[in-house]
Amino acid sequence: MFSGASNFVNGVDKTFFIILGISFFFLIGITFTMIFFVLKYNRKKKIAAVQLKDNTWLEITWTLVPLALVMGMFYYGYMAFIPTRYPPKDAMEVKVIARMWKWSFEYKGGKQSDSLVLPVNKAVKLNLESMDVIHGFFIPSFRLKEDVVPGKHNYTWCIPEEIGQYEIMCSSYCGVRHSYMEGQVVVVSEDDFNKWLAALPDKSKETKSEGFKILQNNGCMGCHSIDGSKIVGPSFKGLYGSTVELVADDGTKKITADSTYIKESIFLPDKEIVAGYQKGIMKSYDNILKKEDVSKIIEYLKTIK
Amino acid sequence: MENELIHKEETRDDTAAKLGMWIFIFTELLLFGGLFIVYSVFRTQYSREFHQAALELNVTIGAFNTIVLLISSMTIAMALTALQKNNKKLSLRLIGITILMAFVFLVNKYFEWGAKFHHGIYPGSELMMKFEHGHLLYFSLYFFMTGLHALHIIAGMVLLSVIFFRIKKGIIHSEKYVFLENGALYWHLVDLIWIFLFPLLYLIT
Amino acid sequence: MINATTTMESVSYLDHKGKYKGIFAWIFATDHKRIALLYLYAISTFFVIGAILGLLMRLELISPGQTIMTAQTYNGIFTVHGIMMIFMVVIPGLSAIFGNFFLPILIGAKDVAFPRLNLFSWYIFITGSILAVLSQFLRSGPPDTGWTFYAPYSTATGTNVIFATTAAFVLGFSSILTGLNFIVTIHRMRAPKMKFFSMPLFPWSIYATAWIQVLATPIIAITLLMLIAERLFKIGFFDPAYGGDPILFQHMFWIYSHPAVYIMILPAMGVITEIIPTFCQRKVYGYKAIAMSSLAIAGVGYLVWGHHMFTSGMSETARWVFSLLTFIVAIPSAVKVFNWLATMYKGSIDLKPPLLYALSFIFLFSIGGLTGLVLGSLATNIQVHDTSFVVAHFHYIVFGGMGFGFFAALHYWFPKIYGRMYNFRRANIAWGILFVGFNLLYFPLFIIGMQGMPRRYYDYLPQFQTGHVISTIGGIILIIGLFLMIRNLVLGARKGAKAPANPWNGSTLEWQIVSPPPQENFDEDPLIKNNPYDYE
Amino acid sequence: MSENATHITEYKTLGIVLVTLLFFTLITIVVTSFDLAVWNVVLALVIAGTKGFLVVTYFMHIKYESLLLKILVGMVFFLFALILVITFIDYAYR
Repeated sequence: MFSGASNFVNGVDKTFFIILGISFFFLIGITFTMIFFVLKYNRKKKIAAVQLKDNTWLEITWTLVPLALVMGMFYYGYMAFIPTRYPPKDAMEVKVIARMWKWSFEYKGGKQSDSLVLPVNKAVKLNLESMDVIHGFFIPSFRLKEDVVPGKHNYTWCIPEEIGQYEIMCSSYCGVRHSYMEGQVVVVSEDDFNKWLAALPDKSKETKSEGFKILQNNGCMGCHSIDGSKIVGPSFKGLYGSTVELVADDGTKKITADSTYIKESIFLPDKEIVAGYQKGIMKSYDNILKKEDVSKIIEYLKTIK
Repeated sequence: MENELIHKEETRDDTAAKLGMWIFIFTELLLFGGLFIVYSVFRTQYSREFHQAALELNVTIGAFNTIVLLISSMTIAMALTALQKNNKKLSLRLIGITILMAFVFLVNKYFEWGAKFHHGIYPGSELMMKFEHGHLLYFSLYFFMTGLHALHIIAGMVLLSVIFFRIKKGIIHSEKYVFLENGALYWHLVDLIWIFLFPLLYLIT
Repeated sequence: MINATTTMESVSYLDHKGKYKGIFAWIFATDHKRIALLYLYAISTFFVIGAILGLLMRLELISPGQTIMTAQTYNGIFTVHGIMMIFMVVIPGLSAIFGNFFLPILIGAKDVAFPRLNLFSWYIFITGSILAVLSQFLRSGPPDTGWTFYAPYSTATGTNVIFATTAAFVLGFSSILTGLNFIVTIHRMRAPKMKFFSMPLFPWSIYATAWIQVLATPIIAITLLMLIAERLFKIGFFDPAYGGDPILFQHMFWIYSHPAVYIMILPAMGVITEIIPTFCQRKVYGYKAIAMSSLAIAGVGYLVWGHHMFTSGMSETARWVFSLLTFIVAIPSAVKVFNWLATMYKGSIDLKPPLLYALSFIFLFSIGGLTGLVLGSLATNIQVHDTSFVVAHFHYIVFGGMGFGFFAALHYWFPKIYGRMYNFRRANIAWGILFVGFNLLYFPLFIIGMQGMPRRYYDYLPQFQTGHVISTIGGIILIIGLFLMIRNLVLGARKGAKAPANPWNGSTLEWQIVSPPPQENFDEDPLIKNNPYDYE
Repeated sequence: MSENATHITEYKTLGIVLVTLLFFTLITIVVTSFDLAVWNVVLALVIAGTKGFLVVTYFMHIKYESLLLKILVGMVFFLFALILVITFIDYAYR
């Protein structure tokens, strides 16, 4: 918490200190009073208990004083919070795309990047879009957090104030690789930013096969790599035509991965599981993918050997 | 156990039983209340689609069912009055009519749902998946709300049948009628919910 | 105990001979005290299982990367830990065990209003629990949604969500029926001379709790039903692919689940309010203020659910309204703490194990409550929402609060329940280990949470490791303390010295009857005082 | 809350209530068949509320029950209204 790099850090940290300060005061007060009473009025001293009458004024005081204090806390929290909701009109806009389990960032003109590069001291508005489930866009060093909700246009904004590299994390639980859904914010000078943006390859113009796009849009790459590495599910690389060992309820068997196998794996993922992997992680894409989509996927899989 | 029975007889407390039933009714009201929250949220978001989708429901069937339920609500209230006045025969008859009305309601519902199913409109159907969002949500709400309500009708029928036979056997009688009173309360609840479901689903077009 | 005479005076409820023998005398019992013990044994079992699952998670987190389990297993474990601890331990915990046992006695009644319904709710509870456990072993694998079942993850995941939600649904029923029973009991079964304002304060807190159980649980019931229908039929309420709204699910979920936190903590506050006057021999300070603050917490507690959703993208207006209401709900809790302290003032304080637990409750609950202010404030919430700060805050409230309140109740009423006493020295040692372990376990999580350690993380950045290591060591110490405490109590129940009727010189009704209480609680009409805590 | 002194509702009262309810049902159907924009919803709900009030008061005997029960019924409806309003503080200001 004690390193900060955006325009919200001051307000948020001030609220932290006010609330934590008052809290410590009360905690220490309560604890010491308790210990003091236990020592002073201990039964071992054989002093009889004194019965006291309720004092209405005392009751009212210790209701109203905390009330005033928490209203103060509310006020500071409110004042530090409100600016986080109103980005300036001229802020640069970046689209944050969250999918299981990867962040990507789309700049003006459709250029996409895996890390969020920002110019220092310039306001940026981040439009949050989710492709699948709820994610949480969280940059601790910026005191910035907003959920990325599918079907809902959430946003947040900030002005990065220190050049450097900071962590982006996913704060809202999103499945098996939730804790690996991390990214980087890189804050650079404005010149460096312009150079970087100009050099960023425009992937949207590249012609990728349709099958690849379908896989990407449905978040398949979160679990299945195309370079042979094992993530959550088996890799796609060299899958088509290879021999796969399957575990079902009635023992294991070996089959060749053909189109029928791939179709079944997409529509009935829990029927048979590749040896060494877990059941219940993949949902069925029945009703989500059309038959044509699946054929396109198979065509694409044939190409990555 | 025998001891216990005597002990229970001693502490028989009709007010407690009634209070318990009312608290149970509160929970039922809030159960449907949750659905009404969902309904109102989607209605404000998709008011145009709800408008159009509601036109596809048959107001006549809905209105008929409303009348059926209102009458049954009165007959069960009268059954209680009859029993309190020690007119067992009339009370039994009135409960019989109430159960019959409930049955008529369900038959009606069966035909209404059946017609929808026949057109391929049912939860999860291929046709419904192709609907626009507001349209789909309207029908999902329609099936969910009326379905849950129909389950309550069935539960009410079972409860009233039990009461019917208990009155016949003389377990419930003019001095000890709190069971009938509670059964009637439950039946009025079912009616009460329908009073709100009817305009929300059938009329606001 | 075995040679209990059958003379007029008091056959204890433990020895009472009814129609059934052996285990059937328990599982068919309609006596509120026996049902309370049925709950006690079931809930304790679930608590121990839940605690072990918690320890497994801590062990996994002792180092970054895979330590003892895969990510999917970890997700399954924190889900079942949550479902078990929330729905099967802390929500029924105090009200079903001690509410059942002592509510009727404290108001001078012979039983609850509907004894058979009471037994029936125990059966529903067990059915729900079995379903929850079954969900772990069925074919598609343990649910991995977290206990919050957030859509659309819960509508999409391939794991066994339907069983788990059905379990929560069934458990909710049990909770409703128990609450209903208690409300009617308090309204209709009080001893003739006992007015509402001469009831002890534990019944007051149970009363407030029962209203929450009755009026909030239906909302979660319908929400879970919709979630199940969503998975089965794609009705689309919560899935944006069909026009639904995931935020609506969160609203519906927290409309219940926030008040549910008060279902957990209010009875614990009631227990503390019983223990402090007894061990200080003082009339409770501000009786009416404490009674009314229970109702205030229950009432305002309905209206603050949105503070779980400050970062979900709610409207700004909703965010500040919920923040304001959240700060207001802190006041009645503060009032209670001040009244407890004032009750100790000029008392004659006897630091026996129950009071030790009660005072540590006040300490831990204060930490939990005060960190709640950090979470309730909009600006700071942005930083700590969904981090381990929340985990720590929640456990300080629910384990430090409800858990220690539960242990306090157990040590306080133990001699009344079993008619035997546990060993004080061992109880004190177990308390010390528990207390140290607890703080070591959860305090570091506040710090790494503020630094940005998200919750429900299986793996983490290396800078958080120190905090996690301390926390895991705390977890191990806590489990040792827990084991020592349970062992001491079990030994006490089986071989402890016979306890007198009123070992603590308490003033409320349960101490006026023999230990353990007779079948019908009161052999003669109890003496009702105007103020239940009258020591003069 | 005197024990076992229950009010017996006369057949005639119940009959009158039923006729009123049926009359209101007719009115809603007629009224909502005109397009009055938002007022359709408001009118339909007001009429439904009135009908509900009649059912609770006469069929469910709330009129003759203890003050406690009257307060509780009021409280439940009030609580529900409050929850609905607060939910809409989110949806109305988005």
